[in-house]
Amino acid sequence: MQPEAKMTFLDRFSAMRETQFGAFVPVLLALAAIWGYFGLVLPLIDLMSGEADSFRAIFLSPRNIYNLFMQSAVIATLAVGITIVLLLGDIDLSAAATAGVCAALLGVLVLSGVPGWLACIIVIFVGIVMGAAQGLLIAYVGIPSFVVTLAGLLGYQGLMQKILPTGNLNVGDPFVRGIARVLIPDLWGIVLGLAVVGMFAYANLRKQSRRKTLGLEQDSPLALWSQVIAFAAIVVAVVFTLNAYRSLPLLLVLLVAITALLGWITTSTPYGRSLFAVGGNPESARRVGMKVKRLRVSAFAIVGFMAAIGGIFGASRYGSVSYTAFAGGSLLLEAIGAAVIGGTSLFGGRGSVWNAILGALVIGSLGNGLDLTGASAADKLMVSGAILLLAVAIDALSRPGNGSGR
Amino acid sequence: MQPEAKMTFLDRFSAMRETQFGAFVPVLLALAAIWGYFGLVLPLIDLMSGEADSFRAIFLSPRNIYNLFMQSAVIATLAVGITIVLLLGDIDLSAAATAGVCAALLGVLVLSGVPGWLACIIVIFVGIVMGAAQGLLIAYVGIPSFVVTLAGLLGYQGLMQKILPTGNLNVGDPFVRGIARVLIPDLWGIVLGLAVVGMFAYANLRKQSRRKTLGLEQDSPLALWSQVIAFAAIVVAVVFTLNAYRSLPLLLVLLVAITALLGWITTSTPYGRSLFAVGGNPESARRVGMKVKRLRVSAFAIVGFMAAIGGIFGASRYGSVSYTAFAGGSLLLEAIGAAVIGGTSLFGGRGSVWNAILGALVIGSLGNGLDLTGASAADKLMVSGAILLLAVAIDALSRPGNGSGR
Amino acid sequence: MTFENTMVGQAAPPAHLAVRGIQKRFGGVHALRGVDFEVARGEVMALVGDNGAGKSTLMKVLAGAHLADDGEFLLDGKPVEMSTPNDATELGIQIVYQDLALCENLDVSANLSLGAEPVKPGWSFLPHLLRPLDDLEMEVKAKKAIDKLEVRTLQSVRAKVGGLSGGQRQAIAIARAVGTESSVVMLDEPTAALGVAQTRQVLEVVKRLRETNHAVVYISHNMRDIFEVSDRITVLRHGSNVATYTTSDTNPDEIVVAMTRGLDTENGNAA
Amino acid sequence: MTFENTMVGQAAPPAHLAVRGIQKRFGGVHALRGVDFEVARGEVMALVGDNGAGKSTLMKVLAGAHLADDGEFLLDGKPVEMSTPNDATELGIQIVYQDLALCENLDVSANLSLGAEPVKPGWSFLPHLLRPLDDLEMEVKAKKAIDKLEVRTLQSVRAKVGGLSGGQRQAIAIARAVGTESSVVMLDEPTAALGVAQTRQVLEVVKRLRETNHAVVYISHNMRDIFEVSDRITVLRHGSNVATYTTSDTNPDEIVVAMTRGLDTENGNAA
Amino acid sequence: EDMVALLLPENVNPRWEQQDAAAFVRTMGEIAPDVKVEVFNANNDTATQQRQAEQALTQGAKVLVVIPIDGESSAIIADTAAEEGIPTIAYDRMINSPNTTFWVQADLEGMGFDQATHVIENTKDGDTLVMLKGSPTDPNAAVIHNGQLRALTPLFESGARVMGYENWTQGWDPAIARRSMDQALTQLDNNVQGVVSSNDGNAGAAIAAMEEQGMAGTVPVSGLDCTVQAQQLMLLGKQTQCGWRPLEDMAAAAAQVTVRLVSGEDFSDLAPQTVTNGVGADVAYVPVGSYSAIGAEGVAYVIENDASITKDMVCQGEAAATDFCK
Ligand SMILES: Nc1ncnc2c1ncn2[C@@H]1O[C@H](COP(=O)(O)OP(=O)(O)OP(=O)(O)O)[C@@H](O)[C@H]1O
Ligand SMILES: Nc1ncnc2c1ncn2[C@@H]1O[C@H](COP(=O)(O)OP(=O)(O)OP(=O)(O)O)[C@@H](O)[C@H]1O
Ligand SMILES: O[C@@H]1[C@@H](O)[C@H](O)OC[C@H]1O
Ligand SMILES: [Mg+2]
Ligand SMILES: [Mg+2]
Repeated sequence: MQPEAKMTFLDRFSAMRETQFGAFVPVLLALAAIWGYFGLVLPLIDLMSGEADSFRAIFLSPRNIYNLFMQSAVIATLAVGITIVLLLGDIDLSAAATAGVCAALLGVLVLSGVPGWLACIIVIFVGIVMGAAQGLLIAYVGIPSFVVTLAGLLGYQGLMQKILPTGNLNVGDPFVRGIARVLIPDLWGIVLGLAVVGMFAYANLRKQSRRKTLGLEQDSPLALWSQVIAFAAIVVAVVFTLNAYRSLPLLLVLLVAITALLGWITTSTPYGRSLFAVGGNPESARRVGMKVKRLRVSAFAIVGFMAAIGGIFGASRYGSVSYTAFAGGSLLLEAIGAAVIGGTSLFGGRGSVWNAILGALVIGSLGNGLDLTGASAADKLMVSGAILLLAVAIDALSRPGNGSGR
Repeated sequence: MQPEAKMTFLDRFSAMRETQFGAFVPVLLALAAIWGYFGLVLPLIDLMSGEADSFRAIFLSPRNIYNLFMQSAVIATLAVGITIVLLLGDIDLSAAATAGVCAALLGVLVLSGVPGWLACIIVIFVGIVMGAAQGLLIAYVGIPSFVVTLAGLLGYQGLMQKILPTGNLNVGDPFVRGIARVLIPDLWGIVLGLAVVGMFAYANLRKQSRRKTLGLEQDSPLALWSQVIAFAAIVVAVVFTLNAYRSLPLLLVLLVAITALLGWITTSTPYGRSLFAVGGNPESARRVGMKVKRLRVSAFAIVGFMAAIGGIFGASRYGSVSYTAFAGGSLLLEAIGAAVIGGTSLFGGRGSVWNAILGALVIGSLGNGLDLTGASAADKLMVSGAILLLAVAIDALSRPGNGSGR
Repeated sequence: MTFENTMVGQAAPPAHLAVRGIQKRFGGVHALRGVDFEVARGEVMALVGDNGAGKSTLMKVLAGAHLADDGEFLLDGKPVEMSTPNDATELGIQIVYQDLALCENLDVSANLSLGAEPVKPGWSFLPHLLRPLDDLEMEVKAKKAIDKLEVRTLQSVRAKVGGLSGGQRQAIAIARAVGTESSVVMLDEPTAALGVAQTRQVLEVVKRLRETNHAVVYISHNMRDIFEVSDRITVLRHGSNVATYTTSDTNPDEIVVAMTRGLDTENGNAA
Repeated sequence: MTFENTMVGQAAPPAHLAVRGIQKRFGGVHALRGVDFEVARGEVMALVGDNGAGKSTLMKVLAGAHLADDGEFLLDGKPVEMSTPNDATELGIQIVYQDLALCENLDVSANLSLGAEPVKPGWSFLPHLLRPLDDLEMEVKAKKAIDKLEVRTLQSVRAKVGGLSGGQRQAIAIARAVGTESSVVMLDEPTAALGVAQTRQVLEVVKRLRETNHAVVYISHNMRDIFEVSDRITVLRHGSNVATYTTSDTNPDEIVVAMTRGLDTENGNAA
Repeated sequence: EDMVALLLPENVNPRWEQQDAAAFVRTMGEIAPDVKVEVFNANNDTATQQRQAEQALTQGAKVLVVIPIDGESSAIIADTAAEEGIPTIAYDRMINSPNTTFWVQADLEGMGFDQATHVIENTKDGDTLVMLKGSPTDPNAAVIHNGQLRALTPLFESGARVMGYENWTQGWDPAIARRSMDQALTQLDNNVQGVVSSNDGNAGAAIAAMEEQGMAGTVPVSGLDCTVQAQQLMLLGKQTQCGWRPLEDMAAAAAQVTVRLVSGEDFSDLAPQTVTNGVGADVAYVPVGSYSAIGAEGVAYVIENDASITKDMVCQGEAAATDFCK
């Protein structure tokens, strides 16, 4: 209706950021910066300073990428869960401890002879109950989530120690260990990847054609196709890289599948819509009749669910359950950090579970990359702080008119 | 103008909660509940179950109260600082690590012969710079404070390790050690206490009389006097209790003095007003011409300042600097938790530094009280989670129409 | 009581929604002091009063958004429970809040369907909350609703509400309330931010609601609009009823006097 | 240009604040497309246009709250910098925002002095930001301002703004802007939520501002108010100037047509 | 009724709660039944440990038996106790304070040497080794490392062994050790022939990492403590060595000294030796023996000599299928 004036490149760029796809830009930029640094810049410096005799891009080697994915998997699992409550404007400090309790329980159960699959189901159920219990207190008693989950953190840490008096426990059960060990045969991995890409493309094109039929505004074909192509490129790159080392590990497939499910729920169901509505304006959501309290409880139940999955993944990958790996360690802050780095707002109403996975990769890359250098522990910590800052600053600086720092 | 209908007791109670004084109600209730449990209920149970042969109210003994105050002092110092940025709607995850760096630097400086007082000044300056640096990135680059201070946490942990290669260091300097050791002579303590009470009463009464002169609505004399009497009772009780064991420790006097200064700044200066304004509605604050970015930087500088003070207090009390006591331990979550339990909102615009101190006492009381019972580490953790929950729930449940859990 | 006393002229139609003796306090503020109010099907009841008289509070109580401290709710003469917004929705009550109650982080079409999102058919094995949203349907619906209100500057129903102008937002809030199946529609100063043409459309919508036998409550400070659309006028003052007038029997001046100074007999009437 | 072309009747007074060629984009939305605007001292310039025409955006640009993508600012003919709200305050520009820009967590008196808090005398050794607030002075000031606007339902200036009615809030925003030393006052739909009496008071305030030689910009959708207070009327449509009229030379119908359909010659004028 | 307090550092290493505390409490019950023992655990937080010491003193503890988190920041515990005339025993880890009354420990330097020697003996010239060191704040970790270096430095210098990767493990956290090992394997492209691990927690983490590469069982891995988990891994051939100390004896020695201190008696007959700690103070000291357990034979020795560990405990899970258990 209005004559559209020509848009400059910058306008286009900032308009693109406003699309669904644009929400990935910041964290992808950060990830690219970190990978570039560890994968290209550092080896180059080593080469030129004579420290290395050849250009060794170990960081970007398929093997290290495989490691990196596996190392980030537990953080990512928790981060995906935490994202759900962050959308509501709540926080969960007990997620890592919940994961710990679940892992410990899993270890004890399989040790006492419960079959692995049954133990996993029990543990998932326990995780859901643990999360929902906190949600009940938050929603119905009205205590701030920070306080409830801080108490939960203490209580669940204690519970974990109770279950695990020795501080650690080997987990040998083949079913449990299998989750991290089983590999999808190369060919099947490729088929799976292509199927996912195909479905993505089909869904997008179908939607576009339905929009046309209904007379709705169309996405620009450029945006549409670049989205499909970018998606395909990422999927194919991941599958082939992992195949180049071993194959797609079952654990990653599960993580992606669960995230896809949660991603779909958060963006494409009335339930997900209400998460965003409550996060954006709880009072409005209440007034249009959303059951805000139940929603809150269910969101915490989902965190509990994801924490249980994280516990299972952790037990599977570490081959053991230890207090420090979950409750005592830095897992909690890393998981919340991953969600926030992914662009999810602590104030609620903005975020995405996919970004949480990317955020977890950012955090995971720091430790992974620095451990490949021979730096001292102190230097590693300092450098990781600096890299993290630089990586997230790139986006902030490239954004026209920077925000409030929230 | 309007005929005022009679108010029920409940109305009065909920109206009271809306006054300045009312903000203390929840955390005081929580504290009272915890002290009642450890000080009265537990010993009674012990007595009746025959575990103890006499009613031993160790928890409420002057000696233990003294310990409790000293044990909570570092948490309180950090919590007071963190409250300042929470008011803005920001968060600081690096406060404990900053305190660690300052403490480590202090240790190294006095070891190398720098006089204690000079080292303290240097360290305070360093703390301020460390805080302000993060503030600059948050305000001017526009990265969320959670991410910047997470990076700060990593970086400062590394820095601390760098300064303290073995992770720990004894601090023997008499000036530094003196802060936790020097006691205010009993009589002077009483004089100081009475002086503070007198000033408080004078200020309140004067304000009331000025209100009258200016024709402004008056606070009810009941509210006024109960406020003055409650204040006097608390001050006198604290001074006499501490005198009954040893005396007022200099460290506590310093902590209260600094908190009073910050309390005054936050509630009674244009600077403090703008903290609340920005926290309540950053865009409105910006539009009325508040220099939001500078404010943010200065708020983080204050956290840095308080972190440095916390570092000095810690070094003095622990007689040493260790990585785990600051950066590696639970200090960070405890300090933020103290602020939030004190009633400060993570969403900005609501809170008080005094409440942070009370919140720190809540947290400190859990560990202190449970360590007096003979429970196992696991049980202690579990019980502390449960007590914390119950204590904060009391207020939530007594509030008519409970909130959204934020 | 004031209420019946001032029912002059023709007999009042049978009330569809009625409340009696509503009390509401906020801490020390006594916002509603025993208010009676009613509205019949097929009529537009205007609710007027000075700023802070308690109009919006009464609306929110009627919509279940505030819990009344005291008072009685009747729907078609039968007592009903009204303690959550859900109760109101289920009784067929829709409302445009003065503060609009939109979610700024969501787009126009999402806001228009908020709380009543359409889902794709054929997923009935899933609970309703987990069925796939029909977002294209939502967009179509939003486009139609916005067009009806003549908001021509809104480029896309996929724009976030946070970036919209005051009038555009108000139009969305109105479209949401009138676009939903209901028997009572309440509008709290719906045209405050609207332009001339959009205001016209809203008044048309209100008239159409009356024709389709809805009970409509209309709050406004604009006497012209009120006299154009309303059948009866309830006047509130300081949280109490002043009187209820039949529009055709009164005039703006009388209403303004009632709003600002009350009736002469008021002293005896305040609850 | 449209602007001069339609300057009919008497010659325009010399502009106090003027802008030329203002451009403003929000992502894909082109909200202002080269707008010219001016206001002289001692005159009330009305700014009208349909919902979403760009009135509020122009206001925010004039107040430094939005940074214009392009355009020129002139104060008394001299180019000035206007990139932050501070710049505007320092140039003596005060504004009532359509969304009010209040802090709900603060009380009425704090909001009334927001950003210009009075401090107690005699602490000049401290930087201004750290001097003790004179909160009693703030309360006195607030009480006076509220009384002037006849908001009689507000019980206490120590009530938090979060609990106030729509009209009470708007009154506070107006009181804040007009209570501050200034040469330009801009009001964005200031009476939208106000009652009849309060609206009267605001119109009086506007007239008083004109008498005290302020330059006043007045945005409203209410033609009656506009024709009552304004000297000239600038019409915006789709982010472009339509024309500027002298109020005494035009009539509401002409303005409404200009707002909704533009001038007949418009096609050639859009920037 | 007298009371003494035992302050544990963490529960990452199972020995503290499971073995040391259990043995200490049991011995105390045998030799001084009226003395109550309160056990605290600081979860690796020095501020918490200080608080626990204060609380113990508030309750009237007559002796503090402390396993510090680190050697320096525990000084305040001994000093505070001394101000009230209460003696402090450093158990396993030294407290660098002039007020440390007594210390009990084995020859850890030698145990480190044994760990390295074991790995050296099971590798050949030119092989690449990984060193997973202990917690940088634990004074024992440095001592162990020094012993390892006594054996390894000459070989590193001559090129007989190559130092492929080394890392400290803050708080003895196996999760940190795990990532170190992952990265070592990646960086060295699995070219690792031996792992000198400072304790069993690190060894377990290293083995889990190597299992993923199909290397577990082909590479010698050292350890310390001979935890049940470690012994199972030894039976499975994945861990090949662990240093064992008679924790029962250590706890008993500490208990005997504690009882003497409670009653204010002299204990010099129990502790004929002294060592000089980090602040130059002479501390009465009882050395205990140690044993380098290797393979199934080592497991048999430990089970025989360690009363707290039975064959049933070890023969569980996968280990139950090994020859040793059948
Ligand atoms: N949440 C609340 N907390 C405290 N006071 C409130 C709250 N909501 C309303 N009030 C008070 O109740 C009174 C009635 O407010 P209400 O919003 O109903 O007025 P109104 O008639 O809608 O006025 P307006 O025309 O300005 O919209 C006012 O004095 C207001 O300050
Ligand atoms: N922050 C923003 N982000 C995106 N678009 C915006 C933003 N602010 C305004 N717009 C768009 O710019 C256009 C002009 O908005 P503006 O608020 O200036 O209209 P207005 O003339 O004040 O309308 P009203 O009468 O409804 O208040 C609208 O289409 C609006 O959607
Ligand atoms: O037994 C070991 C102990 O001596 C050391 O101090 O900490 C780690 C333990 O494994
Ligand atoms: Mg209202
Ligand atoms: Mg506008």
